[in-house]
Amino acid sequence: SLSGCGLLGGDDAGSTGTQNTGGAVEKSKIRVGVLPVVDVAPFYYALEQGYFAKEGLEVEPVVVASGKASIDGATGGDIDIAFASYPAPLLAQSTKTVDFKIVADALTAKQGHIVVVALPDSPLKKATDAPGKKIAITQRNTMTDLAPMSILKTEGVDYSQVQFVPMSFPDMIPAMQNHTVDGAVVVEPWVTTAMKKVGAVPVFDGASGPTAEMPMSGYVAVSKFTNANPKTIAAFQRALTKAQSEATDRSKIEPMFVKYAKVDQETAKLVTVATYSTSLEANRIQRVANLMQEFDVIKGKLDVSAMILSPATNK
Amino acid sequence: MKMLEVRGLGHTYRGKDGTHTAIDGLEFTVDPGELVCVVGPSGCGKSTLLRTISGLIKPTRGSVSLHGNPVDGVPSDLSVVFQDYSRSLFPWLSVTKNVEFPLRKLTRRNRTTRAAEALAAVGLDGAGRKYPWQLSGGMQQRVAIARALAYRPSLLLMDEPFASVDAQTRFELEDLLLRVRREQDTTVLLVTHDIDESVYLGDRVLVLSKSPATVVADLDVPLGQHRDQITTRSSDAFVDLRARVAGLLTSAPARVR
Amino acid sequence: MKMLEVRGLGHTYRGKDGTHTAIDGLEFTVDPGELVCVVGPSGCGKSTLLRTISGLIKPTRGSVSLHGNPVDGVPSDLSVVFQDYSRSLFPWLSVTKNVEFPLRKLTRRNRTTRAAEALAAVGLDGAGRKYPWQLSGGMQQRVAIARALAYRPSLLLMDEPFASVDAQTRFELEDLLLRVRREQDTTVLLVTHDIDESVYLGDRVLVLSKSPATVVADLDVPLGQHRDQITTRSSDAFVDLRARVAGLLTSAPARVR
Amino acid sequence: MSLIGLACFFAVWEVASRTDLVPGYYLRPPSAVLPRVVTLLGETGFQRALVATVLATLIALGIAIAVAVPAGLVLGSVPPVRHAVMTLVEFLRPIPSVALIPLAVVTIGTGPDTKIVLAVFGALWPILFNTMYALDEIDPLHTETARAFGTGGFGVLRRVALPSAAPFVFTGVRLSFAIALAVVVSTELFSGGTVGIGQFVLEASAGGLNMDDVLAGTVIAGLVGLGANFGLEWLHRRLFAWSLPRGGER
Amino acid sequence: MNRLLRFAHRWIVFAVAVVVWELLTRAAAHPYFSPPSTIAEAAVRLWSSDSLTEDIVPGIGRLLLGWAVAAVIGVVLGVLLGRSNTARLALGPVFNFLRSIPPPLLVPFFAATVGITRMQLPVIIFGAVWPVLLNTVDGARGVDSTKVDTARVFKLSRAQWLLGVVLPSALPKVFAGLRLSLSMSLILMVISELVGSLNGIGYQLALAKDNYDAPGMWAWIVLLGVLGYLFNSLLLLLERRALAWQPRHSLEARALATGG
Ligand SMILES: Nc1ncnc2c1ncn2[C@@H]1O[C@H](COP(=O)(O)OP(=O)(O)OP(=O)(O)O)[C@@H](O)[C@H]1O
Ligand SMILES: Nc1ncnc2c1ncn2[C@@H]1O[C@H](COP(=O)(O)OP(=O)(O)OP(=O)(O)O)[C@@H](O)[C@H]1O
Ligand SMILES: [Mg+2]
Ligand SMILES: [Mg+2]
Repeated sequence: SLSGCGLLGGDDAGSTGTQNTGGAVEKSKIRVGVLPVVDVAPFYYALEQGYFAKEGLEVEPVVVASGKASIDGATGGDIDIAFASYPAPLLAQSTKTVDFKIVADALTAKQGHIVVVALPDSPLKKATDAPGKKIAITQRNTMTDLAPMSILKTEGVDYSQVQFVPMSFPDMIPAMQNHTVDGAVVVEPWVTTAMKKVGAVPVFDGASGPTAEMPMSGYVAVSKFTNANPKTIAAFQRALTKAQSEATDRSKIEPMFVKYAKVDQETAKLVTVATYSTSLEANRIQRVANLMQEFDVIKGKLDVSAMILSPATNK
Repeated sequence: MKMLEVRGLGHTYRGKDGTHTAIDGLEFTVDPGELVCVVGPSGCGKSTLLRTISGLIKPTRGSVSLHGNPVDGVPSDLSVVFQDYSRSLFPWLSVTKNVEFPLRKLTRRNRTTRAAEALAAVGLDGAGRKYPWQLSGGMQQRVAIARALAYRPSLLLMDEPFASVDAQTRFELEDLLLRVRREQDTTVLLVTHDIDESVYLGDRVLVLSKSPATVVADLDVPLGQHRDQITTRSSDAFVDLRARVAGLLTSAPARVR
Repeated sequence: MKMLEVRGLGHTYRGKDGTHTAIDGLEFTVDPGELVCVVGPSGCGKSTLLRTISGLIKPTRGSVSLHGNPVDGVPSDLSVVFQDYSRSLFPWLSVTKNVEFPLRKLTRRNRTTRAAEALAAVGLDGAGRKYPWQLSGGMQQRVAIARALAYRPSLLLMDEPFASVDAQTRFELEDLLLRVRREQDTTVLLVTHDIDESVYLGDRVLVLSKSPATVVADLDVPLGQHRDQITTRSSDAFVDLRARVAGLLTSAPARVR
Repeated sequence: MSLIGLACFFAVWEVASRTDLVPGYYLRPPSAVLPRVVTLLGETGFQRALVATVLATLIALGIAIAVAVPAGLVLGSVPPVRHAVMTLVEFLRPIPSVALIPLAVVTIGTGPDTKIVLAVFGALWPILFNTMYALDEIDPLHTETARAFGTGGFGVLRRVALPSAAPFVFTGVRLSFAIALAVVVSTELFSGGTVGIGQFVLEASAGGLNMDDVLAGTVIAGLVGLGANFGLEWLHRRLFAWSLPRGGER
Repeated sequence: MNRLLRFAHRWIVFAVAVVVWELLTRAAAHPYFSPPSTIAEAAVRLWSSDSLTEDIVPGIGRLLLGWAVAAVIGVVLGVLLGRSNTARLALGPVFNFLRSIPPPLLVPFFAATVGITRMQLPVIIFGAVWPVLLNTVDGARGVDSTKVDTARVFKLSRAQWLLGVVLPSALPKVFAGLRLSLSMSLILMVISELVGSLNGIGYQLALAKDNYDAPGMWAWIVLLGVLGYLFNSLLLLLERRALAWQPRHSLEARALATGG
């Protein structure tokens, strides 16, 4: 195939680790779909520290554009383990598009990680102003609209009257400035950037009340892959968990933000670091499914526990 | 066996705004090796006749046979010098390449010699590497003639081939044509507006009526095989015939006011 | 005042693969109302001469003046019949529209009459609504002539304008040109390959040498204003002049083998 | 001379981002972007991305030419085939490559094949259409001449139709290059997975207002197209000198 | 009867393609590739009157307006660039530079100038102008030299020269550009609705895609095909009128071309 051409694919970019322990895992070379976001900082840390290599894995990070693309890659078998924001794989599971297993939890929101912001001169000052306003989000049916809707609903605000306008994070800032939107739902490091660059102020936090401590993202794989490669998965889980647990140390994780999420040095110092989970619990992730169900994104019931492939059950 | 048999040939052009019958009920034959000149008023259908004979358009009535076989599609061994010579040359090919164009069955070497010979014969030795649009009108016309001759066809159709060259060159080209015909035994059907030329060149002269063209007269030219620009043209038989052809042509009512 | 003055005129075409000097050091003048015929071997530079006079190409040497003013750009009140007549007609316009096209300064009504008259004069009354590509070669050439005449220029340049029409039509068009010239006092410069025609039409005949063209002879034609196809052509003066022009032309070495 | 226009363009941009007309931190001025372009071109990581994108574009263009020119010749010269196939073609044409990205990713994968296939799909049409229209414009006398000299249908296609259509086909190729480049970069941007300018921009815009990098990537894409166009125009002048305008300048 | 045959001739390949697609997708049962019958059901559901007024009509309005503006700009600039060496030298590089920038990378420019929610129309115009422009330049440059000379000799007015000579000679090529631009406008309409838009076919397409609603996504894609086919047919009618003078449209030429 054409991808055999090194110049085209640049496939030697970033592959690390050759200390193969030999025969321990079913598949030692795996491709992991990741996004340039802060959620995957521990993954890169593990990669740089050689944690995967120690487990006998040769991990190739494939930087994709969105969780959806990551999921598509996993569905097609091109990517073995896909990082994604939870809504995408849960939605895919609910439509029976493909059978996913969640192999690791990545990031859990805490206060200040996902925030609805607006400029000081915007008519959007508090949650109750939201109806009729234009608010920038990344895409429909992601945490950026589900979380604020949930909060608005709890506060009794008519969330259906909010106009959610999809665009990318960088575009949200000038969009607020030239008043094409009244506010934006941003996730770190964009919360910090928006405040620093144009003096945006928080309107309400997206990880509070019903969405406090909400799981944001995780790593998934199709069941066909997990069934065939249980040891590979376990090895991945061990290496990642090690890195996740070390991620509480800011000095270890900040350089990853700069290097892989392209956050500039000063912003990196200021960003709110959310919780990098070290365990995989069905009941926590079930909250995301329930949230999606509540807003009719998922039709019918989705049992997340069937999707969990925790290190414990996988041993 | 006749080389060419034209029987009840008629063609009607159809357009959105009506039809136009260009030729109607043409009847004549040409023997192998014969050189027949066709004369007739402007717009009477001479080019149309050549197009039907070469199989480029399908006549609406009647038939054309070559060697007894009805023409259906373009016959092989045929070459044509189109009236619109400048448009019939390929602008993306040099002069030499234009002449070589039909000679693809020859080896590369033969092709080059054949083209060079033909170009030299029409007096264009030096122009081979130029492009058609770098040539004067008369030079372009001579390229078209060279191309037709280099092909060495058994049937050569020429539509006013010498219209754009000067008198002197014209004489030389006429003699070239006679020589080629003699040496290669080519059958030639040549449309011309020059009455003198039709008599000088032809074994026969076919006079067509005005549109729709029919054959008004089919005159034998008893001037023998060997002709010469000075003696032949001053012979009595020549002057006589010329007058007869002119008379037949002018008898058609004048159209220019 | 001379209508047209050509002084030391030369033109060299430049191409990627060398240059070609088409004309060199041409010198002649034309009086108002004069009809001058230009003859010369094929490819000697006659069309190039007409192009420089009409300001379409800038000569590399020498100058052209009209009414004493040096030509820079296309002079007004000029019309040209191009040698490449079929390409000079606009295929998207009907024949009538083609003739009317340059007459923009006239009212719609006058334009229509002018075009209809011109078309009738060249014998194309019926063809006005056709498109150029629906006409025969000779008919297209006559459309180009009609267009040039309908424009009523004070200087008319014609490049082998009668090459594609039959002898009878040619005579009629020649007489048409003489009449128009007389009635409208047009100055005409006409390139032709027909020696008889040059003598029959011209007040003067300009004989050019082969490429690069220079003026070999500038002959007066003492045949008077009123000419007639039969009597003029059989007059001694005519036969004499014809022979002289032919002699001047053939003295150039033959190039066709 | 030919760079004056471009200089003016950058000057307008500079002035716009220096004044309050547009947010200067977002639409960075060329004085900030162009130096970044230069440094980027010196970085091996970026060079790799640039080469990957350009190579994918060229491969896609090559495939598109290889498919569209013969197809255009057939569709343009055999009306029954044209009538039968054009309905389907007209249906397919307006489908955006971007909409097909997920389908391509699940079937072909995230590798370079995906962007090449999608770019071919986008780049086919200008070449196909220009070939077909160029055939309609062939001087009928050229075809007749070739046929009169015993050239068969295929010979006429190859020896007359192709050369006389070539200059306009070439214009189609110039259009298609830009489209192929756009699709390749968009696929990198919307799907990711392979290195390239698109992915570079994707990463640059992920973490902060790295607009210098984003715009530098944009400018480089434009420069790639500009360079390709110069090359193609040069080729055009060399190959098709016969078709260039002659004589009358007006 | 003849009409029926012609109709069959035009649609047979299309019909076969649909049937093959149906059989293939039924056999493969891939979650992303829906059979036409399922797509048809989704289409009936989705192209309801609601989305007709909210998504389809506004998008089409922008599409047609954008295309028309692009066509006018393309033809005018194309003629200018085609006939003036100065203009071509000065503007050519800028246009070739701009032309090569992938539309998604232009979002920052449009977002900074016209605003991200209002950029749909400019994006369509910006992207659709190039095929018309380049093809017009080609056509305008290619005016036969004898015709250029003819126009100069007869001292045609500027308008006559441009409208009466350059434009008609370039027209066949312009039409090739117009047809390319039309489908390009449709594509750009979709792309421009992916960000900063609250409705439109592109918005709905992206939504269906993100929701793993494969039949829905296909239904929107099919709608694009239908629209493209319809607009193209209308444009062809216009073209046939505008180019009626061409020999190829004559009955004679058509008979010749079909081997008659
Ligand atoms: N494509 C066409 N469509 C319609 N009518 C045509 C077409 N070609 C030729 N004609 C008509 O057919 C008649 C004969 O044309 P043709 O070209 O055969 O004449 P010709 O004898 O060669 O004339 P000339 O000596 O002027 O070249 C003319 O009246 C012309 O108008
Ligand atoms: N565009 C051009 N580029 C280069 N050379 C040219 C060009 N046009 C004409 N020539 C050359 O200039 C010379 C004169 O050409 P021109 O057309 O003026 O001849 P002419 O006297 O009109 O010939 P004819 O009687 O055959 O029409 C020819 O040798 C020709 O090859
Ligand atoms: Mg004829
Ligand atoms: Mg000439």
